[in-house]
Amino acid sequence: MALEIQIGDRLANVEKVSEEGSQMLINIDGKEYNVNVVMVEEGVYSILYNGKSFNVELVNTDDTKSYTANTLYNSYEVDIIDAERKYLMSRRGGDIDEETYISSPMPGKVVKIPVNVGDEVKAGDPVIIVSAMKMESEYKVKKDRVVKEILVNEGDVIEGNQTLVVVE
Amino acid sequence: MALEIQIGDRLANVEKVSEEGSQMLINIDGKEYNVNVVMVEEGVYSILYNGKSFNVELVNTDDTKSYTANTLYNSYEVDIIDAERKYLMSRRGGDIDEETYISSPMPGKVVKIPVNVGDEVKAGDPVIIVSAMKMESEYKVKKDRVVKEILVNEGDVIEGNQTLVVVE
Amino acid sequence: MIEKVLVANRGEIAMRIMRSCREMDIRTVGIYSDADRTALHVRYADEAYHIGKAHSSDSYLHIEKIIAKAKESGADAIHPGYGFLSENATFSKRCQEEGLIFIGPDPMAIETMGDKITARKTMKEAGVPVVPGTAEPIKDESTVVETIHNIGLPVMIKASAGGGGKGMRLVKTEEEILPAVRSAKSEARESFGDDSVYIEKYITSPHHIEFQILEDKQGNAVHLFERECSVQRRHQKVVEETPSPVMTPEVREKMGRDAVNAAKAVNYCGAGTVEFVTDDNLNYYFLEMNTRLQVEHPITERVVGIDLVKEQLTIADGQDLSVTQEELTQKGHAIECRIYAEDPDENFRPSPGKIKHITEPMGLGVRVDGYVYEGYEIPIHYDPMISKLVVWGSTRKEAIERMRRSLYEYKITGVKTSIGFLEKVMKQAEFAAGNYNTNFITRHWDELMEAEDCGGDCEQMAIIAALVDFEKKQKETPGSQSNGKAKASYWKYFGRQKNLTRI
Amino acid sequence: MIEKVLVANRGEIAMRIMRSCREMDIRTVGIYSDADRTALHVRYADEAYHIGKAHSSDSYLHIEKIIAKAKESGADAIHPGYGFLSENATFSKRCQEEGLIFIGPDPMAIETMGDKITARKTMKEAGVPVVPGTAEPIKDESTVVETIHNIGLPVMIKASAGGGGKGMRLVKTEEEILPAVRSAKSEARESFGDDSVYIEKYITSPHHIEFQILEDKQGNAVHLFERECSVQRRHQKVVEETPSPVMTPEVREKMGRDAVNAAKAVNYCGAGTVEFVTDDNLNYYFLEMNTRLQVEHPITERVVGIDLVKEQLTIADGQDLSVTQEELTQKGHAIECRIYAEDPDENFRPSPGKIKHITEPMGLGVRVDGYVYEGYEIPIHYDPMISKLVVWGSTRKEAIERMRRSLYEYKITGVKTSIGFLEKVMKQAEFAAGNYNTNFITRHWDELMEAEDCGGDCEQMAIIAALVDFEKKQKETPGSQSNGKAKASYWKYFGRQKNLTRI
Repeated sequence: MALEIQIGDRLANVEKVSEEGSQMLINIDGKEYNVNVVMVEEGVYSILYNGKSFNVELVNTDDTKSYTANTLYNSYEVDIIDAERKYLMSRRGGDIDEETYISSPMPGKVVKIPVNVGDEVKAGDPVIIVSAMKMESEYKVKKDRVVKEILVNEGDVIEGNQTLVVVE
Repeated sequence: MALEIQIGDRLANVEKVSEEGSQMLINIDGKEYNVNVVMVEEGVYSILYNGKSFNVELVNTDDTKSYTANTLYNSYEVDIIDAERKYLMSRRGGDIDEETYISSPMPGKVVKIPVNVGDEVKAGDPVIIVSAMKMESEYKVKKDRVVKEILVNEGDVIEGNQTLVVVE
Repeated sequence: MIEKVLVANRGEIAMRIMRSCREMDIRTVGIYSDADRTALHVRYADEAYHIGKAHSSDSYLHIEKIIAKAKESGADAIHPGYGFLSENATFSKRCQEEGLIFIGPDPMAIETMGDKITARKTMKEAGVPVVPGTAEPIKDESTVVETIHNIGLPVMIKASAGGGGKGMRLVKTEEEILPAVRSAKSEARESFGDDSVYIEKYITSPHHIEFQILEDKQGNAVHLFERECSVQRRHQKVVEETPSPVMTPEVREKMGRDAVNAAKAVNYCGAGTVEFVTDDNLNYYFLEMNTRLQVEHPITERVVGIDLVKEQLTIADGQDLSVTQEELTQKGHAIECRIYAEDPDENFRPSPGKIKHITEPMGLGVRVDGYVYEGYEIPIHYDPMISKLVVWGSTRKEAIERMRRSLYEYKITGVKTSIGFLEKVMKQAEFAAGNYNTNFITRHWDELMEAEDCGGDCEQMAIIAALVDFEKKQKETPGSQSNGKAKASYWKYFGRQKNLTRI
Repeated sequence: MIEKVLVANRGEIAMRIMRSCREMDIRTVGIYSDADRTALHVRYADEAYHIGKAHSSDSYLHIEKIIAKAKESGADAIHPGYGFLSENATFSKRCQEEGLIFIGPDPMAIETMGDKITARKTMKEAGVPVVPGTAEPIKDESTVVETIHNIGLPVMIKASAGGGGKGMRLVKTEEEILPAVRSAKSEARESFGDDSVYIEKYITSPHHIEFQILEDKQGNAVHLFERECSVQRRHQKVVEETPSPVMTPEVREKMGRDAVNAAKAVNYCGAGTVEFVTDDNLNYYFLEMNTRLQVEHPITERVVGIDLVKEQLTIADGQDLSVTQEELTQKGHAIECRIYAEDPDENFRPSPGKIKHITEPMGLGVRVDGYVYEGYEIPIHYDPMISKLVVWGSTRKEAIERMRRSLYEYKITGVKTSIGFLEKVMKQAEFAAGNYNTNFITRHWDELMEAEDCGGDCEQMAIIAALVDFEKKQKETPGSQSNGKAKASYWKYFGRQKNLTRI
């Protein structure tokens, strides 16, 4: 099965050419890698390549096709772009305004929401303040916007990457 | 739901009387226990009872109804005796002669099988020798027997508790 | 002897204290907030009681609730750890009143050291050097100039009524004095309507060096040498080591004596730390005294060979110090790195969440004091420090090499941590040379923020692992692909993309 | 300097060696058998190569395969660890021949010390005390009696041609001598057709005390003091400590000197251990010399402050010892407990299997040298030792208390371990008193086999946990009850569900 795998900004064509036990021949963008791959712990892979010992830890992020892959020093965002995802991506195109959904990347507690639905906010205005581990973070709009929806209340405990405020 | 739970030689009648979050009232053989129970890691329970902090680790053995429960110093074999198991137990009764199925409690490698099918063996005779971690263990019959079946070969790697030799 | 101790804290320090209690056969009582039912100290304690809501003011800072639990559980002593109530004079007093042993100094010592002005005054009286400067505001220009000459350059002129940098002038050379005094006074007058100023010695490249002290109730006091804590980010210690690479035996002896005098001046009891600001020529000045155990106490324990928590407990029990100053020696070198749940690539923003996987470093010379475990969800309510990695080496060089090795081995996933950042600190030539000061992180910011690269193969290996894992899951769950729910994942996918691009 | 080391071993010792290599910036090459692809040393090494089948003779004992891999990978040195090829003179020789540095002594030293008779002879010549006895068999009765008088009671008479206890007599009193000699000789004649006998001094309550030595290629040699290894089960060490609780400074100095002389007598190179059997009066006799690193080397490292693997590497590199005898001191007390995958309740039978869960002890004074991890399946082919728990305390008492605390914290499930047994060893009054000998475990067998009890509540808590867990699983998997087949299909269903919701 040939697949496209997105790693950071790069899109790689990947194919498992052959497999015998843990010994595999894998083609990445035309180059063949003769590797020995074993999952040693849940999500942790030991790979021997040209004698060198690599350890890659995979943490699934949103679904089974998205990973954070940790190697010795680097951490990569890896996405499996199979037919299904490709189709969905092509259908939706690039027409999502990424800045209309305000979220916090980490969990925390909503300290303050200095806006109301319908408010016009200027570029750089904070729309929500979240506290985690004794540190407060403000989340601001990057352009002039109107507050369309506020999905949380002050005092709420929130998840990471949860949409908190929608602007337009 | 009231259940019977077998722990070691003891059969206990157990019922969860009430539950509010992690706070539970549990009746064991007529005595009520007001406990706070939380699973903190997979299979590891923290229980607070009368202020005392207990840690119980459960390891499922054969199926979801059988556990090894490790507390501070003790290790218990615990079995949930629900209706299904009760029925199975009643059907099977006590008519299995455990001494006719010779097995090793731990995994290992079959070093030697000094008997053949049909051999008459005397009480105390070894029928199979298994090696694990540089130590050899002999498994003997406890009464005079006839070797009925040999399920493994010398050199085989075996699982723990796997039947190796059947005698009668 | 104390038989049961309530530990009024959480996290690694609660574990640290309970470990020593267990070795001494002292029973431990843990307390926990709503957010901490699954915390390790609750599991480790002999007894554990719920104390209140997640917010500290309702739990770990609630004096009366804690005292009530101590009495209820029959504890005879309370250990406050660090942070929370550890430097709260009222708490120390309330314990006294209730007949509970507070493991720390009496209220008076806490109060004296807790107030900067009183502490400075007390130290001056005890002959401990404080940062040279004026105690009272000065109005007269010639007096200001005279004072500056007395203190010696460089100095900082500060408006008495000041704040926000107004009326503040750094004076480095003789010629700058008069113009600086005049402009400072005029700016002060304009800003605050008051042109009186303070003069303070300015420490150009300050080192943060602190001394561990112990004093028993009989008044026997010793110091356990220094800790160098100059690797700081925003005034927060990041790496500590002992001995200090800039210390000399002569200055050590002098500072140690002053630290002991500082403690004696307040009739101190227990373990405490006297912090000094030190310049490149090892002129040192009293900064403050922390009247509690420090986060970085383990490096002293390792090099001196004393369990500080055990000393706290025996001192609180009224026993004599177990050692005299003459018996104390330093052997080898110890370094501590503080591991935080934070994302150095995102301006060190906190990263609470669920720990997926931990591999702790092991072997010779490595100590980990932590409290998180696999599957544990780090609460959003408390400090982001998840562990302290302490290494020892026979030399400073070996200690650094061992710290690098240990950081290399230390893997925590599920949350972001400062481990990679600390590895880069350990690799800086200036750190290896040992002549750094509190400007270290600022000065090396660019190198410390640089991405490390394990070479082109790493990226390929990440791709291979992802491929193998994905195919494995495909095999395990056939048909999981072909249905409408995939749409949801698509939205999340973009949600995540959005976050990435914002980075 | 050596740049790349092939570690010809597995398990905790391979990890131990690689850790020090990493600190020294030396690259490591691991080798693995069929049974060890998932072993930690393969993951930790910079490079790793498959070497052969699970059986050691095809892998970890296969000299030519290992040498070939060393050359292929460009390693300039081989570290044999302990066990396997570590005391194999041929291996040392083959390395020499192939231009590879063998991290250990030369073949001659290994051979001399490997042969009991040659070793005894060499030691006698070097003035190192050996167990008094006859070097040649004696036939003549009066010579036998004379020899016994020379050696002094008690003695053991052994048939020269003997074995299996035939012709063996223990003589404790003067009156027993003649009858014993006669009956021994007659039994020997009947059993083996040869009535000649050896006489050997009998050590009534023997202590096993060994000295760590280091010698460089320039002939500089030091000892790093003793290790007490008298807690043994079937001649296998179970617990080791240093200093020995029975040692005196005078005897230590004498024994240390003899240990150094033993090493010098064979032009030793690297780290080695001279083992002595010692009686209650501290009379000591050379037993054997282990020409390699010992399992229990970490306790010496902790108390002396030297990384023995690093010393091995720099010595192998031709460098001088980093320390002189005068610089070496002992500080505090260290104890090691060996943790085995074995079932003490079932006559210590091995317990290989999959590690479900590990909680390692942490904090002050604790070192764990292990190699297993959660999810790792311990192979059936190799040694059952899974880790070594080493603690340090400022006193022996503190070290014991810390060991108890650490064993209490140490949890391994999935396989049976000796942790509980070791806890009981630590609780024995005779161990605490420190005056034990190699009969310790036999003498305290009943106490050590006694079941511990955490009180009636523990059983109730186990029941409660099982109930809660069972009900939880019931809820998560409704309908899983009805029958076996439904269960299987249910799991498929559940797998799918889980996948969907995750998307």
